[in-house]
Amino acid sequence: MKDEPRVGVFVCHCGTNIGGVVDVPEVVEYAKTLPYVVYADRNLYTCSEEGLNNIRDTIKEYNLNRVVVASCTPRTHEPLFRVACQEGGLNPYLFEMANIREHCSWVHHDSKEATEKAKDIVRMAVARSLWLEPQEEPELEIKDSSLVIGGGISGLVAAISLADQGFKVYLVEKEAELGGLVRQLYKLYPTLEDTSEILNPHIEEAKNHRNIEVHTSTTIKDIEGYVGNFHVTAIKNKEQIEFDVGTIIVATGAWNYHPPEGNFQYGVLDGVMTQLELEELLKEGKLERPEIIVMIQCVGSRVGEIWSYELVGLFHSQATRLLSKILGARGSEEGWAYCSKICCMNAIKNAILIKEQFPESEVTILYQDLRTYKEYEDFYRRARKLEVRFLKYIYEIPPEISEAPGNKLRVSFYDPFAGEEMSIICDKVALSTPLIPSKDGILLAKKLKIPLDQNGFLMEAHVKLRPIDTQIEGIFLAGTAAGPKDISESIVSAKAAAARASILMGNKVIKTEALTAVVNQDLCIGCGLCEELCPYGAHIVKDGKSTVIEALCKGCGVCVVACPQKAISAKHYTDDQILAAVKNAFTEQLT
Amino acid sequence: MSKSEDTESRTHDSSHDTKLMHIVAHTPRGKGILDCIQCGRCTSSCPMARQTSRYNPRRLMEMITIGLKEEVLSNTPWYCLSCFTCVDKCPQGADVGEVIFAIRNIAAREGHIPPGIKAQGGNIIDTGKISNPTKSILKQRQEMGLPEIEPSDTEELLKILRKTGFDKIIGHK
Amino acid sequence: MSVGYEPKILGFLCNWCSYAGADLAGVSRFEYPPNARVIRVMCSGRVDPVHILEGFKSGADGVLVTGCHPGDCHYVSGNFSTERRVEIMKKVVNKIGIDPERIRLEWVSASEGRKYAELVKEYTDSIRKLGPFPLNEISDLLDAAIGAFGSERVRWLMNKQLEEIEPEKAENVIITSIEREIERYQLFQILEKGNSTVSEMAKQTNLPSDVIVQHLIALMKQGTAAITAEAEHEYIYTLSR
Amino acid sequence: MKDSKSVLVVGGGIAGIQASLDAADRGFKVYLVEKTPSIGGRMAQLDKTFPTMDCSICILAPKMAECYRHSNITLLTYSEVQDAKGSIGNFEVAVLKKARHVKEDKCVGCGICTEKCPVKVPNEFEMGLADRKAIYMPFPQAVPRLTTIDEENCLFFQKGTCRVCEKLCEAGAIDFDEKPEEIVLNVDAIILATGFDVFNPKAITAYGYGKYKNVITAMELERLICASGPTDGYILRPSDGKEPESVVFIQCVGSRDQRYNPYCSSICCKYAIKDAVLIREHHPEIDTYVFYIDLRAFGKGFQEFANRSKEEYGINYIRSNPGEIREDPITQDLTIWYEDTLTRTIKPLTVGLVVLCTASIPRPDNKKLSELIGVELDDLGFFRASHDIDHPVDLTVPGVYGCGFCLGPRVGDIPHSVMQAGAAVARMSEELAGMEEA
Repeated sequence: MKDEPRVGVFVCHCGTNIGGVVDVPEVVEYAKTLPYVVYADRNLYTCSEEGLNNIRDTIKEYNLNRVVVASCTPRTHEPLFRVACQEGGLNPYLFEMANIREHCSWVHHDSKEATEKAKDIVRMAVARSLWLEPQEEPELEIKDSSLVIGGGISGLVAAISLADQGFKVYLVEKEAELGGLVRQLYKLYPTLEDTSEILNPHIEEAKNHRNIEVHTSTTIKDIEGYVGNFHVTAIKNKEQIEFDVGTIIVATGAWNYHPPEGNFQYGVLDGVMTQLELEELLKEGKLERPEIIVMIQCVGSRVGEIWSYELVGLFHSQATRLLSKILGARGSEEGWAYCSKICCMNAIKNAILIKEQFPESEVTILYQDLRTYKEYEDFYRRARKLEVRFLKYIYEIPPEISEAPGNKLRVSFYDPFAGEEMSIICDKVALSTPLIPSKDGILLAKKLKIPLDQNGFLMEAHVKLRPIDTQIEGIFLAGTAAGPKDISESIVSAKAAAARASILMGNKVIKTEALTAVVNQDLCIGCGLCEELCPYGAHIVKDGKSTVIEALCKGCGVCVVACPQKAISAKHYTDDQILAAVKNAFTEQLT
Repeated sequence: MSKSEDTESRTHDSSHDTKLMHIVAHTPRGKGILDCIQCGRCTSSCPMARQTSRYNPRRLMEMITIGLKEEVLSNTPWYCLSCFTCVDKCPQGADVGEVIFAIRNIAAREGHIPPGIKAQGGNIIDTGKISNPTKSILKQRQEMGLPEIEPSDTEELLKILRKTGFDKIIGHK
Repeated sequence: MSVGYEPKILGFLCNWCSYAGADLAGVSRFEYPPNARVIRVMCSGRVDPVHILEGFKSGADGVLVTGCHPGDCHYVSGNFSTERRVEIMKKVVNKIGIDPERIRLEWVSASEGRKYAELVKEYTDSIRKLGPFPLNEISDLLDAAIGAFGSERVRWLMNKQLEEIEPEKAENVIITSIEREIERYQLFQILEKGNSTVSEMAKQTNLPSDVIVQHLIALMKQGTAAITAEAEHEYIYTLSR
Repeated sequence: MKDSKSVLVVGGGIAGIQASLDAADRGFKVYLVEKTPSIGGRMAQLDKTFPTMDCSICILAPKMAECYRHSNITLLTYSEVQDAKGSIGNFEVAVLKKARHVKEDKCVGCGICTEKCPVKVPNEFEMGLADRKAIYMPFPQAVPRLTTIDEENCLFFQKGTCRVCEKLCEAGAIDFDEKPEEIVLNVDAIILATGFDVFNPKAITAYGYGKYKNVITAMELERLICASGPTDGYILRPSDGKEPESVVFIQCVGSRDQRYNPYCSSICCKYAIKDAVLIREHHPEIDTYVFYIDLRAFGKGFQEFANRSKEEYGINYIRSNPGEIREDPITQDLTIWYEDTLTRTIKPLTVGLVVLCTASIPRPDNKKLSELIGVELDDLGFFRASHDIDHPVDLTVPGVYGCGFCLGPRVGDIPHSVMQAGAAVARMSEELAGMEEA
């Protein structure tokens, strides 16, 4: 305790909610007996205007430097009382709450027992309050420029959105051309527009936007810093370029899986190709006459691998394994457990294109489950009306492909709906292969300390409610880098990433967490355990000492408990503060 | 599930006719074949399918789709009672009962009418009734003092049947 | 068991799930016994083993730590750290004569008001059956454990991911090492009170003399203890200042 | 951007909440209009969210509280849009604030009034599986945390008697004389987030919903398995309050159906898997069956979750759309006739509880809003995007955007709704910035 504490205690009746069970006057009298308590009184509703004014005035009148309110849960009312303290001239972190409603009067019926417990709770709060220290919420400046990594549809859309909102954008693409994987597509479902009709205007807009600096044939070499102030080093045509940005949008996209040679006769028999290769033929007009075509879904996806969600967390140790899996994808037997989500619609799209061009063609789609979600169900129906044949195969008995006389292919499979084995003699077989994580995504994730999911896609900060944010503040995800998406979904995610980044940059400063960890530099030996444990990358060990990047720290305190030297403490949750409450939980040990 | 567990399975190679689906789809009553997504609601609610494993309307639709012409045009479609429960229940509007009429028509045209059905057709031409009372029933009626059954007036009916070639389709002499 | 004995429970509740769950128990008016005193921390990962042991020293008969369910942690993985620490602690305290049931880790989500109420009730009953914490009997050992769990070595062992060793083996190594550290703290405490000999220390701690000698050698290597005199065939050990 | 820009957000579910927070953080003055007494929407009713099994209200409640506290957000709950005119940059919207007869600045949310109110009404939040009073808090985590008097059921408004709540309220918050109030807002843009309704499966008579007590909808089950729901999370049959030996989920009830809703609702397969797993987790003795046509476990983590549900939790998956359900009048068990389309066998299955996974359908409010604001609806009754691929959150009137399920099932999950909310805010910021420049 640095200063002589002068504690004021305000006990709330909350109408009869507390007062009906707990003997409030008795608690007030008890509070008066506690050391350092210079004021204690009660209110009918402390949270009312009257109650709040009372706090404000009493702080001044009694020269209080600690305030304890014994009422309801801090989870709803702490912010309110903190404001009252601030208005009374007290740092809001010198306020402490004793929850004698949710944790006492509402759950205990015996008045005597509840009153005793309420006294204990007040004592614990007073004890803790003695050790409280003022805290500040530091402000951090945010540079109003952004780095967008990846020049595919997601990167383009995100960049243009930010640029339209007036922010400077550096758009970095490793290839010589913008457009990414989408460039290889012919038409887009469900509208069957030419890809170029959607893609080209975005490319042109990005190239000509006065707020966008496009860097093609450029790779990211290094990114240092943190939210608001990232320093980026990139290599453009062997030359090093550098710039500073406030936010980063990762739009590194995904790769299309190629089956290993021989798998489904891919690379062995002519006429066996991936769905994307078939689409390229369509695009180039190389399908010249009606043909018999069989499409096989889920080649390389939905492979029966099981994994547990409990493992979701820090996957960097697995990054190497995932990398080798991706890089070896062209030669390994492994596939992917997940559903790539877009392949059903994509196959249907190509089937429709073929049938519309050559109604005499025979197109058969072999599927496991047909996943034409949302209104795409209509798209499925449209294909059926065009007499595209849909047949199911089961996972355990995958279709087999062999040569047939006359330069044809035979696809043999088991149809569970009919209970018959059958085969189709055809001209071409298209294998619907999944979108898989890109190498660039994984390497970048390692660089930026963004965790990967089990499949190697970049992980969101929260899969439900923060699907665009990463665990690293100021870095956002757009498009398929985070998992398979179709064009429309990618555009939505890219716009959303732009929105999240624009919030930071638009506000120019952010208030960072006051309750961060602090390292005592004299005690730290730079062992690195904190750096290893921190889920946010907030600890950085440099020159044998760890420092906390306040902008990244969320104040969980995991590092505090781990530090072998006890060099780390958590603001507002110091050992002294917690132990004061512990020691006073059952008996008075205030001094 | 594996193949070996499935007793019904057979091997087809060139015996299937992939054109069948298109042919059926282009008949007036057969276009529902393209709507079927094999959900199984028709079979789940078909009164006949609960009686015999030989009849399964959903499977019949699949057989048309994969072109197992021989089986499709065999006895199977004639099990249908034409109650149209399947039509009422089908979520996709695939009109299964209608498709069954379509394949019966194709079967008839190609001469695949089961003898029993032909006999019924003959009865209609001869007497205006699908089936006629047996001798024992006639005897019972007599014993109970019921009047004799009057023959139906089939003149108008016969005109239609001849004009449409019904007698030729069923091979009536 | 003493008549009319009411167990005292100390609870550590994480702010995001468990404290909210306890709030919901209140909002829903689920009654439970008034035996628990709770401390709110931002994350169960902030609960230091030392806090738990200090709880016993301050009169708690049982300590309840609650956090978010696996996968729900507001801080991604804080509850996994807690789980590991509590698991190890329970095994260690068992060896020094504290029933591991006196430390309990449970997951309570913000929607599990009923579960929280039931938990407090059930845990209070369970501690009531165990009887009061034997504070007088093991107060020295408890102090040694508090020292040990605050020590550099134990904190390192409790938190470092030992990827090279199989998890089960690693846990054994960790638990044995912590036990050794507690023994060392016991000796340290004796020496803090004044000079002592191996046989005196053996009498006070019930540890075999060879174990004591090993610890003393280690303490001397660290420069923490030294031999300062000799008496009746024995050395006298002193704490180096 | 000038800090004077403002936006009206219609609908206080997760999409509307996220849009409000993003817009408010971006510097917009936000008016969030919600027609029920509390924000929270469908997500507040869910027990867990798939596939991570996060407790739904736990992750939602902090966002709700943030909306309440945000200095840029004005919450207008129990309010409805009455009229709208103008165009981007200058919309004039009239909002009717219904009389809740409880003063927002006085009510402390203690709930004493709800305890003593003598009128019991089926609780909408609990899908009618429990009762609430005529003065009520919609659910414990409601935001704003205050009660509302439901005039249609209140004894005072119906018969002129009672006023018990007024006598008991120590805070003096009850105000029987309160009148509805029309507020006119001037906003630069509008974001619609009206969410979805649940298809009433009574229409499909063969399944017996409404006739057989033990045939329930998935939304009802969601409340049954929720730890803070009417049965404290125990799976109990409505007919006798006993635990069923087996539970069946039937997919595509009213969706993928040309007669009702031709589209796929996108979420049902996934929540059925989740609910089946939850049931097996809590009650390993209950057998669970999922009847499906195509198991649509697409999206991040879902296929893996489906695999796990099968292999670790032993959920039985049957590929079939059953024909009919019959009730045993004595035991009230239910017999389902189905064909397993993969083995082509037709058989009955008798179970204790049937859960119908019903279609998610457009809210009727969409029609009114489309007329007031001039945005088009698609053939299904959802808001039409101005371009399916390129402008997925722009509606057909400039300055009006949509997010969440009111745009149609789309990807139909919470993360995508959250993304759409962000996208709507981005589009609004782009277009308003463009206007300022011009």
